[in-house]
Amino acid sequence: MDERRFLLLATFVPVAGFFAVVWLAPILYALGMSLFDNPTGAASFVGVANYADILTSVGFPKYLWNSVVYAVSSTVLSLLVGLGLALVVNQQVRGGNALRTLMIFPYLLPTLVVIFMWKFILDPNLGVLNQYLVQWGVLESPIAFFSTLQWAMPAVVVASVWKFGSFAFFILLARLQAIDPNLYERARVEGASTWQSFRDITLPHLRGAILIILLVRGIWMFNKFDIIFLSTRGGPLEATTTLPIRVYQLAFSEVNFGGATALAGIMFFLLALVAVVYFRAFEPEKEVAN
Amino acid sequence: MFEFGEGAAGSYVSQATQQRVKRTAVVLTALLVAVFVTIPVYVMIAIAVQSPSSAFAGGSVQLFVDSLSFENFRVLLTETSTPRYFFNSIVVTASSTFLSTVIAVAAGYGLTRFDFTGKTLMARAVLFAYMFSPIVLAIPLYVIFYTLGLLNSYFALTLALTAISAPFTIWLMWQYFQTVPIALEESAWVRGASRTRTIWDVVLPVARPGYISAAIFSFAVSWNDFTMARVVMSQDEMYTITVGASLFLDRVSIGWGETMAASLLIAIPPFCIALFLQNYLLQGFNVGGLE
Amino acid sequence: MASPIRLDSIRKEYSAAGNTHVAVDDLTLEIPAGSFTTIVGPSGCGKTTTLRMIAGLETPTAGTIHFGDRDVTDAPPQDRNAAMVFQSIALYPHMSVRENIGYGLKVQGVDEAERDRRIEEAAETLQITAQLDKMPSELSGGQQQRVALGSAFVQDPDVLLLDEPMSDLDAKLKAELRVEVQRLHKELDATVVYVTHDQTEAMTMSDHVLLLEEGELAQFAPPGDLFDHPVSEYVARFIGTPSTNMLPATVEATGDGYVLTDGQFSVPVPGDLFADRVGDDVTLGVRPQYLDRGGGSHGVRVRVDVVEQLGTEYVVHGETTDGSKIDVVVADDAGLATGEDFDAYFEPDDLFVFDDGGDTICHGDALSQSQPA
Amino acid sequence: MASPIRLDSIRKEYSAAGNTHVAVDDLTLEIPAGSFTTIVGPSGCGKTTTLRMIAGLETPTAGTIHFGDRDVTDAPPQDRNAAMVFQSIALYPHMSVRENIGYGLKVQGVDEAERDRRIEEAAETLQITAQLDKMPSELSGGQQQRVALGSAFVQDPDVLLLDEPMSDLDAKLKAELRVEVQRLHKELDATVVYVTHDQTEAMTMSDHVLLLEEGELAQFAPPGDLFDHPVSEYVARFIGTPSTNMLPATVEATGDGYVLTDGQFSVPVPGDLFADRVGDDVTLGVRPQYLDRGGGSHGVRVRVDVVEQLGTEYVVHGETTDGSKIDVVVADDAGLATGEDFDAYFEPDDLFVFDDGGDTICHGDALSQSQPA
Amino acid sequence: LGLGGGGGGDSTIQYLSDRGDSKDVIDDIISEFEDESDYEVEVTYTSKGTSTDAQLQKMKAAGNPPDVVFDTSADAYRYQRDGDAAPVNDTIEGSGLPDPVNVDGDSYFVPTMVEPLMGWYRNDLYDENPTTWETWQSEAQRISENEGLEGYVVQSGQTNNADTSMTQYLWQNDVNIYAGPSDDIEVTIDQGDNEQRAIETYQWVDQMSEYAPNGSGWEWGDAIGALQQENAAAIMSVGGLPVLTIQEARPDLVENLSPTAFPLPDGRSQDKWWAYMEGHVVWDGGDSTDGAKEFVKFFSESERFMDFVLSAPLFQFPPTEEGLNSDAVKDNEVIQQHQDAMDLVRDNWDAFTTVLATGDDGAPNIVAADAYGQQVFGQSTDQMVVGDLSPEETVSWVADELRALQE
Ligand SMILES: Nc1ncnc2c1ncn2[C@@H]1O[C@H](COP(=O)(O)OP(=O)(O)OP(=O)(O)O)[C@@H](O)[C@H]1O
Ligand SMILES: Nc1ncnc2c1ncn2[C@@H]1O[C@H](COP(=O)(O)OP(=O)(O)OP(=O)(O)O)[C@@H](O)[C@H]1O
Ligand SMILES: [Mg+2]
Ligand SMILES: [Mg+2]
Repeated sequence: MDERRFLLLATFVPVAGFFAVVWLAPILYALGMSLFDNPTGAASFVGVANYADILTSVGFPKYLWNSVVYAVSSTVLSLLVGLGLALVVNQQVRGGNALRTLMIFPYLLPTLVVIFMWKFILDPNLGVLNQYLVQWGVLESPIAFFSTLQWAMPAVVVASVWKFGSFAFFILLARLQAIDPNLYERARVEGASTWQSFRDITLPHLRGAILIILLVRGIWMFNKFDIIFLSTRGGPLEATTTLPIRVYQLAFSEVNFGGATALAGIMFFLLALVAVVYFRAFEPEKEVAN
Repeated sequence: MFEFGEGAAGSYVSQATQQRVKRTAVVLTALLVAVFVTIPVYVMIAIAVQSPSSAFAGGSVQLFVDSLSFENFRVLLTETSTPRYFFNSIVVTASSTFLSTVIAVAAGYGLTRFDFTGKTLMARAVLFAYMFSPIVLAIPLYVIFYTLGLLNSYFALTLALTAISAPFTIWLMWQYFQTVPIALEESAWVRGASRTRTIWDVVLPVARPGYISAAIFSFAVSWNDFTMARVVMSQDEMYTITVGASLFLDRVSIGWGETMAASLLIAIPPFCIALFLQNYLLQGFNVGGLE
Repeated sequence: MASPIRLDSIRKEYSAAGNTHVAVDDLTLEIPAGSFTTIVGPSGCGKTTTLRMIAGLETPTAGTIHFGDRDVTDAPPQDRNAAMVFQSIALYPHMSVRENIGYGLKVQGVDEAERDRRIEEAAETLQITAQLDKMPSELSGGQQQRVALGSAFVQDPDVLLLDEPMSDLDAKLKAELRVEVQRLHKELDATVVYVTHDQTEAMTMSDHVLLLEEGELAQFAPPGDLFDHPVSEYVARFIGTPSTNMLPATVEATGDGYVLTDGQFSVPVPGDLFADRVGDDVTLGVRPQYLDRGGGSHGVRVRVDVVEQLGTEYVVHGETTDGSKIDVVVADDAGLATGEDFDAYFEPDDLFVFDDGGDTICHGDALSQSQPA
Repeated sequence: MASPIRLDSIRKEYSAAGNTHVAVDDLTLEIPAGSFTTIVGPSGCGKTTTLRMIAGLETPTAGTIHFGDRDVTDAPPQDRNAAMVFQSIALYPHMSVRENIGYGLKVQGVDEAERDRRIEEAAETLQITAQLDKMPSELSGGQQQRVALGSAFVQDPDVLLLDEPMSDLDAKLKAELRVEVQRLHKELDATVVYVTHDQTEAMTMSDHVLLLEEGELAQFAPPGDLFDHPVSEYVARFIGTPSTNMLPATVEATGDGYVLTDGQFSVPVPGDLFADRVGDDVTLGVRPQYLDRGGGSHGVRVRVDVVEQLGTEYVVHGETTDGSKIDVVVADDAGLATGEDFDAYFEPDDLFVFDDGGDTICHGDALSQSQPA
Repeated sequence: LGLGGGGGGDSTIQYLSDRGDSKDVIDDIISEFEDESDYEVEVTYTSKGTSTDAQLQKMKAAGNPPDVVFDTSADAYRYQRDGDAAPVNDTIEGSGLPDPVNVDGDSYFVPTMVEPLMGWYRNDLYDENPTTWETWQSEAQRISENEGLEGYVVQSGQTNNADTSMTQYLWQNDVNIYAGPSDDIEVTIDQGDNEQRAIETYQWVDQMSEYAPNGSGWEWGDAIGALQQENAAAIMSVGGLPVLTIQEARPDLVENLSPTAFPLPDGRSQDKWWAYMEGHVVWDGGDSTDGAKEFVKFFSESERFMDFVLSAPLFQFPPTEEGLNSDAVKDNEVIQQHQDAMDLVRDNWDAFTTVLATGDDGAPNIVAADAYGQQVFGQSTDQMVVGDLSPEETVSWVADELRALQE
């Protein structure tokens, strides 16, 4: 066997095997379970009944809506924060390095710790934010951010943006630094204002990165479980019950594993649909595969 | 803290006002974000290093530390298995980081250097691998690991963690290898170096920023993980720090002080990485910047 | 030991997105052992591709490659004892200059003392001794280029392949290095194949020049031959600056014999070559250097467009009466202003005659016998 | 309206890592309105920096820049009505060729119909009409270069700045574009400043040449002057290929007057220039083209090293008896083999004389009167 | 779909527990047990609350169920219903332990501790212990308006804290949520007099929420935080949990806290007082079932048993009155400091009721167990306080939810 072939096998066989064991097998197993009633007990085959039940259940539209709101708002905000900051750091600001260090830190922190921090800050009783807002007279009494209907989702989103803003930041910063500075200079010589250069040069260059961030981060946030579970458990009054939270509830508190896996299958289908439309419309994998 | 570097290449001609407005806006944004990022961290530290009775004295939270106390850390280290949990975390994080990086390097190299049918399919498969909600994988994975007799092993947790991080690290290395000129390898081949040797002598050293940032990502995933550790590890002495902490933190005897102290300990490795490896990280992100 | 290189009906296709692109087509030639061969041609004509096939970095779609008697068509690059300087320089960014130059030797298992000896020798020749312990990123473009050359030369290869090794240098440095490369070639026992798009390099450095036209061989000959005896209009146009002037003419039979004429001039030509071409359109090629204001046997009227001083000479860009562009090199520009007319004379000796399809019918030496004494 | 450009004591420092590097130093010159000025000099001499200060992309550390009467030293680039072609081409990769060319007009608020008209006009001149709707990545290097030129020309600027706009092109394309650029300059009402490291371009295209030496002005003059009347050894060496030969000599007083001699030759020189230099070492500069094998008033013995064919001519690289390198351009190489000796003659007319410090003492015309009739 | 195979050997007992607090004692008991028998015990700790369920589901799914689970009596009954629990008659018979999960004469649960609900109020703000609905309301109002903090905490949301509180409020007003024997539980909360009483109860809770911090979904710790940070003057919690927690951060505050029973409407008496009963369930059909039974018996009879219970004194109490009066309890330092709380427990011992024992005559009630598992009552408070349902609507919402559980 020649060396080329050997390396080809050496690079792909382990990877393919690995994916087969830790991704494909569990996913197929889970999809299989979604066709059974009580799959972990006295399993009986029910076909797509679990799917039908989930899709027609009262809560489904609401959970879907929550998921979309959460995924979209946290992704878009992360993007905006990351973009703003990347533009700032790209301006050769002194202290930019410190800022970069600062930004990467939240990303590396475990969600558990992030939630501890934010719960502590936003807590109505121990929370520093409430303490100061009340002290300064902004609020009359503390707000329980994680447990009031209108604040719970924003609070979860803020914590998510805090943790994940740097993902967009780093990717965008790298792209910004890859733009040929002569393009800006040419634009200035041609008479373009700062805003025009941003619109006509910066944004088009960031397009690919922005699309990838929206897709990848969006999918991750849609599937995000721990940040919500650890902070609100989906409450209050299901205000933050997203589909993954619902999957957990179905699986572990309602012991409806067929339903849980069916819902996961539906989520997968939805994301795949979004992804396919996305692939068609923007061809972001050209970024990957070019 | 934030000032413009004067006279840098391509810096503006003094267009006084416009310049000043822009500068102010930039510095303000930077400050705002810095504050937004720093405050939670500061609060964590402030609570961690005060004894609970001084942190909460008088019914309000003391953010200005006037007396340092390591009481919280003492409780953690003597009354809980924190050291053991840390050890476990370090073991699985290190091995998963290593495995994920190796897989990413192998796959990334293969994908950029070999042409074969189904490459695009593979590109999409990697992206699609993100799309299945990880929480439902808990039960199937548990079943698989149980069947294989791998529960409560570092090995199984390493695999599971790698499963989460690998799609992204592969994508990253794939991108990165595209920026490593193939001419470097060809020049080594022409000089008589075998492909394998070329990988050691040329490809890996040149790709270092790439795989360091891939490593940092897998570190983040592993160190952050809660779900997979919960799936694989069921014995107390095998818990990772996140699982362990989540358990002892709901004890009656443990309060916010210890919680923040534990958080602070957990935050130390990420902090070191952010401090010392950020340049590599940025370079790693800079895929596409060199093409 | 320098090997001769033989290419037999080499063809290389690339398929991208379903389309097949033929980069090199039916190339057959033999490069003598120890010679210095230059491949030239416009961008995209297949120079690099040819070189890469010789190096073993690409496998030909069809045809065979021999080094001496050995068929290396399918041999991997590692087995060819070749050295190559890449168009992109391709220094290892993580190795010092010394390590870069010595890497090939290290791979071959040459011990360190010997390695250092050879590295230092090469560095001295290339005047980069002071840079030996720097990293590539600390070098200027010209120094990097020399490091790349050094690491190829140091290996004592049988075949030395150089892909535009001077494209990044300014004219002065280029001129200096040109001499160094030729000197090194003399010292080494290697067959050198040198790719360039700069035809001055090709003409001054090599024993043979291979000119490619869209992947096909246009001419393979010593540089003087290419200059003096181009086999086609394409070759005549590509080789030489300013480019060879092309004057349209027709073959006419006169009482005396045959002439090429455009109305102004009328150049007698031998019947054996032109008898059966009467009435055909042909093109006369004449180099700007061979046009003379002073006088000569045949002339064309030129209207001056722009005059450029080119060192000690001047290039007059102008138009003939029928509007084709024409360049004339003159020693001094006395009295030539834009819009002015003058006559440029040429000798049949210096002409090339091309047929409709651009192939050479004959060179000036074939015409000189037909001239009225 | 083309503006004259006046630079007064311009200085530009860069500080990097604590070190201050002076890129341009005390540069004073006036570029006439509507003229074509070329900046030349070796890599790193400050050409781009000077151009960028004129464009407004860098602010001088000291000194002032005027466009006509207007002080633009601190004006932003947007306010200068200049256009610039960058060394790196700098096409917007996400815009089509049409959008690239038209971007400056769009920013200036020119309406679409008018924009399209001007774009198409420029495209026609530059022969890229067929490429208008392609993306820059689909173009060859030469086409990209033409797009960059197009977008500068289309803006009808007062000042047109071109930074090595042809560095990426092969010799043939370069020659073609050179003519086009000159033609466009004639059509436009703009002051053109053109940076290049290729002195052939500088010599052929411009009204004035600015030669820089490590940031300082070496000479600013019409190209012919630079060639014929260099103000220093540096200028004489830099301008002209092959480079001017430098022959060491000493000033001696003889009974008749004064001579410059190295033992082989002895060139009489006027007393007014050399009387107080007796005993000094001087350098004689003589261009390779002015050395003649045939004969002349003074000669040096040359040992042949290498002979290069350069188009219709040959360059003989050799050494004089005292070991200094010497190049001779000859029309044919008949019988010149390596190691052979011959005599190369020159006329005092063609000499430059430089003092110890490299400054010009006089040119050949000053010597010719002293010659024995 | 269950896959067989793998996992712990025949002589390993897998023990699932959420008592991380008592880890040291448990480890001691296990090593004593291991010295005496051929079995090894492998403990999996989970955090309190729902994660035991998650772990159990995974283990069940893999065909690798635990052999012993530490859980509430309500959960034990659910396991029994699903056919997963093994009888532990040996341990119960003659031990004097309560036998809350007795089905057809077989015992399926070995209680180890009791955890009663209990309230704590600020004795420096409340003039006296306000025992009735009316006084609670007026006092809470006074404090909210005058003292700069809220008078009371109303819990709502999908938490155990909220669920137990709401259930207890209903009990205080004699609402019979369910009726019938174990095999025929009927939801009666919206029937007959119950409906009116339930509505009254929700009305009272709604009014009290005016004097409570806003928010829902609070766990036990959140309410305690409100007390600790002086955002509220009284909370309903479980046992001495609040003082144990507050002791650490605000030692100065502890002496201002006094225990109290849940508020009673005028004319009602304290006859049902929510108490968790937690203990061991042995899983049926595993390889180590016999060993598990042995272990459970050993555990209950261990000399360290009292240490286990008292590892969180005042929060956990022994499962028998005899244990309650034992020297170990009397000598416990923490308990001695809070005699008033201890008195409350002693005086109301007979009223302690698990949510499971809410069928006729205290028969096991599977619907109540399931409702607790999904925190239906906690959610009902949310529906009213956060979701703006009227008390009437809330009652019918709860009734619907409960009936849905029966399907
Ligand atoms: N890997 C490839 N895939 C597809 N087409 C290729 C590939 N490599 C080269 N080609 C095409 O083959 C033709 C010849 O390319 P080659 O690189 O040999 O040109 P070249 O003569 O070296 O040009 P240059 O002077 O620009 O370096 C070009 O049209 C090029 O686009
Ligand atoms: N932004 C900068 N920071 C520091 N030094 C610089 C900067 N730009 C240019 N220089 C230095 O200033 C000197 C002049 O540079 P400049 O770019 O003007 O050279 P150039 O004549 O255009 O050379 P080339 O022919 O290589 O383009 C060089 O030594 C260069 O290293
Ligand atoms: Mg090439
Ligand atoms: Mg430059």
